[in-house]
Amino acid sequence: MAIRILFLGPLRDLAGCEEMTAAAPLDWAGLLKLVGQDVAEVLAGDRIHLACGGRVLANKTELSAQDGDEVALLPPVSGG
Amino acid sequence: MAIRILFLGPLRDLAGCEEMTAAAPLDWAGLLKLVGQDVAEVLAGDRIHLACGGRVLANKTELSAQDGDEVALLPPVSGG
Amino acid sequence: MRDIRLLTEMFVPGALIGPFTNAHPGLGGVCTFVGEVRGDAEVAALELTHYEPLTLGGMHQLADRAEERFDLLGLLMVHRIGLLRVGEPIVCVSAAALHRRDAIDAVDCCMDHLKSAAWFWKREKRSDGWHWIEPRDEDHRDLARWG
Amino acid sequence: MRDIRLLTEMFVPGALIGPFTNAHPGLGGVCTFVGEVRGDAEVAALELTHYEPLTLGGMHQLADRAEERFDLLGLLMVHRIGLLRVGEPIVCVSAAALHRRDAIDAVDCCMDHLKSAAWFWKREKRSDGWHWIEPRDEDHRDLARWG
Repeated sequence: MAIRILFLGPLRDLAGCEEMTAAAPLDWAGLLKLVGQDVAEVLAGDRIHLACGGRVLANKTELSAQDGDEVALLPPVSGG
Repeated sequence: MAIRILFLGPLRDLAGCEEMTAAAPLDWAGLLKLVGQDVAEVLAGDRIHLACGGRVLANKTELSAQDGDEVALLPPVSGG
Repeated sequence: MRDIRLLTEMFVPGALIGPFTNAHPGLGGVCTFVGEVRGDAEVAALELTHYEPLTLGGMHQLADRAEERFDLLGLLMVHRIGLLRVGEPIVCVSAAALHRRDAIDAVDCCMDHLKSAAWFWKREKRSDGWHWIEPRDEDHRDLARWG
Repeated sequence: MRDIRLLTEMFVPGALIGPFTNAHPGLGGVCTFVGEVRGDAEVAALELTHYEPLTLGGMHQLADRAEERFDLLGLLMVHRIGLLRVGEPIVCVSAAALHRRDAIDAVDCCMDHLKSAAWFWKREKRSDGWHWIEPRDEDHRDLARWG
């Protein structure tokens, strides 16, 4: 098993795909390199949240994804 | 025709009746005399409104009821 | 669409809200409040009286102000009078709007006014007889929010 | 009673509110907000996506906070996902309480959070393709009211 990276909402347009796969382990620096420059730029800003293993990270730069983890990039939401 | 005086809500308990009749014309001083001391006391306070001919008076002491008018004593409301 | 009614008989809010909502195609949101006679072991019944020459006119004036203040597509305001039992609806206010803020605030505002600034008087029957109910201080504070 | 659901198919709010209300005998009031896909000549459809591992859990956390903050007898929170047409309900929040203030504020608070603090993303199909919708500044201001 590897790490699944998901692009939610409008990020999937920016990433050009809905998901990608990465080899474990994956940290913040590794993620920024993987996702391409456009996504990396907005990801570095404070409007994108990061979830790993079903939990939103309080500090996304502390990402430490292991084999089998799902990493989700969560842009600003709009429901209701 | 005379003037009908109505006691709304809790005022009907205080007045001991739901309505009474008065000879026209009727002004504020006349009303106070007519309704009995208990009602007159609360009526003089600012929690009781007065309607005459279907309109709430901005200044109840300016009451000037004519033959056929209905005068309503309106205590604090509670709906909903 | 404006629908203002005084009802002397038990009503079913859902039977009003469905048609009210459907009457406003294109709406963004509908907010509805239904007030019922609260269950209380002490209370056997509630009686609502009003002053007919003022009541319905006053509700229309309240609707005028709500429609002026909020951007509404429709406003429904239904109030019971007469004798009510626990569980029966007393009041139903519903507002349809393009945006939720207008719908929610309109309902909130109308309820505050119906509670302590409309021509209704309420008394409840307890084991020791009838008791008149006055608005609570909280009701007056709520009302004061709308200036 | 707490009833939190994510629905993938069209729903009829009235069919939820009736049973929800009846499940709380003794209540004083029920407030309900229903949000629908707003009619707009430009918009052909709306699509709501979510992040499944977070969405329902997040709605329950929101319900926890609402139940802590307001004195509620029951809370219903239903949100659509998937493809929706104009006029279809997107969201329905209903709160039952002894007093109207708790019911109205709980609905208001939950709607503000669902609008701009729950894990949903919304885009609409216009003649020139799909457009993502972000919360308006007003939505953020509304949310900030709850601290």
